[in-house]
Amino acid sequence: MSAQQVQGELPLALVDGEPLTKLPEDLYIPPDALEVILDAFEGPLDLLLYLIRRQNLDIVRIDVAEITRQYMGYIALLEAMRFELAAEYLVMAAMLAEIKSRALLPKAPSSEDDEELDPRAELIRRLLEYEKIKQSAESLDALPRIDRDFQVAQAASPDIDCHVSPPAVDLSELVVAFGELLARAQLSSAHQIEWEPLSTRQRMSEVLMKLKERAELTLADVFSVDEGRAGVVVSFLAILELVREGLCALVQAAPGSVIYIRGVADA
Amino acid sequence: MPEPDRIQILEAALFSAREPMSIYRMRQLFGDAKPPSEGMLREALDRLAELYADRAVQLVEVAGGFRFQVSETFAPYLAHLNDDKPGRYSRATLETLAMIAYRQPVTRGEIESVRGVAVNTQIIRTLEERGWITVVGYKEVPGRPALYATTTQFLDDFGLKTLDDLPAAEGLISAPTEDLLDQLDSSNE
Amino acid sequence: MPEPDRIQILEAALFSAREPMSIYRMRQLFGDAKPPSEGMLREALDRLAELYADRAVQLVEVAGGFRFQVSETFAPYLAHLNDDKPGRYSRATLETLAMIAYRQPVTRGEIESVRGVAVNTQIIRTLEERGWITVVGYKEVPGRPALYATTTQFLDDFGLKTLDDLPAAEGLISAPTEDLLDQLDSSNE
Repeated sequence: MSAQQVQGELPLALVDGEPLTKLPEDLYIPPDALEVILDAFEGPLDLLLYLIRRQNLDIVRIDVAEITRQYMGYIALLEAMRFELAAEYLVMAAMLAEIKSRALLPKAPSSEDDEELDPRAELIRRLLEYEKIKQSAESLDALPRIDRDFQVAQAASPDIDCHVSPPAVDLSELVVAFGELLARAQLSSAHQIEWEPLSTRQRMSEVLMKLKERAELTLADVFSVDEGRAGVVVSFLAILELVREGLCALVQAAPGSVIYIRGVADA
Repeated sequence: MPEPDRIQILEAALFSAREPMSIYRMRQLFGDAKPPSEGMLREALDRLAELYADRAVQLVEVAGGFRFQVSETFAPYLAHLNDDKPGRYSRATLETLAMIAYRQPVTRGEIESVRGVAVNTQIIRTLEERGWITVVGYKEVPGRPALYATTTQFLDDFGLKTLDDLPAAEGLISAPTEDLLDQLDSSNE
Repeated sequence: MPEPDRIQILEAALFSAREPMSIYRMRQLFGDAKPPSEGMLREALDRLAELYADRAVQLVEVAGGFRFQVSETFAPYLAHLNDDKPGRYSRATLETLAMIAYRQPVTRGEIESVRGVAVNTQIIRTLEERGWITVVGYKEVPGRPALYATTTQFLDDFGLKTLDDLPAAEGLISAPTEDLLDQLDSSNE
């Protein structure tokens, strides 16, 4: 409190050469905005930039003490609300605290061989650099982009083999790709999902493909005698799975009458 | 550029479309306000076809609607571009194909959730054009996403009789991973 | 139709191509006999561009070569049709892309040090799969981190001919920063 009052006597900052001695009323972000903060900011530099820009200040003229106070207040609020803070925010808090404490110390006689970086200058350099990237990201996004702002104009080609011959794929490549995918998925997912045997999934696709051609199928359309018992089981499982996933429906007019399989879209 | 006229709007749409465009779709171009009638559209299409009379692309009507197509005359020239060596499919394309082969019928969202990255439309298009995958239905969830499955041509091209002939990737992969974990565990002790 | 002229052959090829077509590829169109020189091709391309001056599609040159594209003017109309809207990119993704575009070749660590936050692996993969960035080498420092750069496709997709066409690149050169820091130093004394 007292620190803030002392701060109040001194010019907080210079705005276009004019000393600013009073804090603008809207300096704090309202608490209800905190819920979006972690999504809204791309890290501590982004948050600092926001705080600085709210005061319409040049980055090079920032009042570290004031910015530190606001930043800390922000972090404290976030922590109080039990947001899980990325470590980067805390590192920045420590850095700001260090700069602030240095500013309070009397300035040591400048020595030529003092190679140590002035942390305030370093912070300003990083802020300036980050702001440039932020702006260039915005201007990059503003450029007309393929498929979003303009389309490639294409016409159907004559029906000759005029396309570059498509790449050949070896079966082993496909298996390796899938294996890698699974290995990666295992790393990111805690639970293992049981999948239907492939023959069932193939049969599911076949039933769906048939349903594209015809609105409804009888069970006889799906079961094939020459596949034997195993084929019937596979077909049956496929239909059950499709019904479970809501991809088709079983319809029967009356008990004992023919059971139809219908695509859900047409049902 | 002044406000685009009806002919130009149709021209833009026809050149961006990957498939023939029906009159019904063309009417959608103009929003809900007051879409032009079929007669007005056909008139504009006639006019557009005239504009391209001397060009290398022609506006034609086919079964699914209208499209621009490059005249047959140019086939021999285009064939010269053919000599290129075939490229390779990206890892993303192979993984997408693998997901569809092993997990069909599957939506794009499901592929994305396993892969952890968005699936580019171009990848789906490439695989469709290659004749390896097709849309077999739509899932009854919000947005009604398309369900993809592999085709007979996929089986043929990979020398498979049924999907069951696909090597069991689960078995192949989990084993080495287990081994690694075992090794890791024992080295920790 | 009489024997097609050079302009029409280019027109046919450009409308059949999926990617921008380089002058080198255009020369291949004409077979081995006596392909037109680059100058002759550029002349024909100029003439072709004029023919389309009032049309809804325009001939443009980008990094990878020439292509016809539907002008932005029509985006609002086409939006009425578009069912799969191209995804928007997060700020984190755009900032990472900007870092790579403006500072290439650059390591992930360098991106992180400027952004002040860790760069998510998925962001890098998304950009790689989109074909916008690629690994061009490894930095000779401990850990040999990958060096990322943007691709020709990145330039093509953003309608640019070279990296110099990137907007406001001056702002990213470090000179102004130095000046400011000098000022700062002197004002402190």
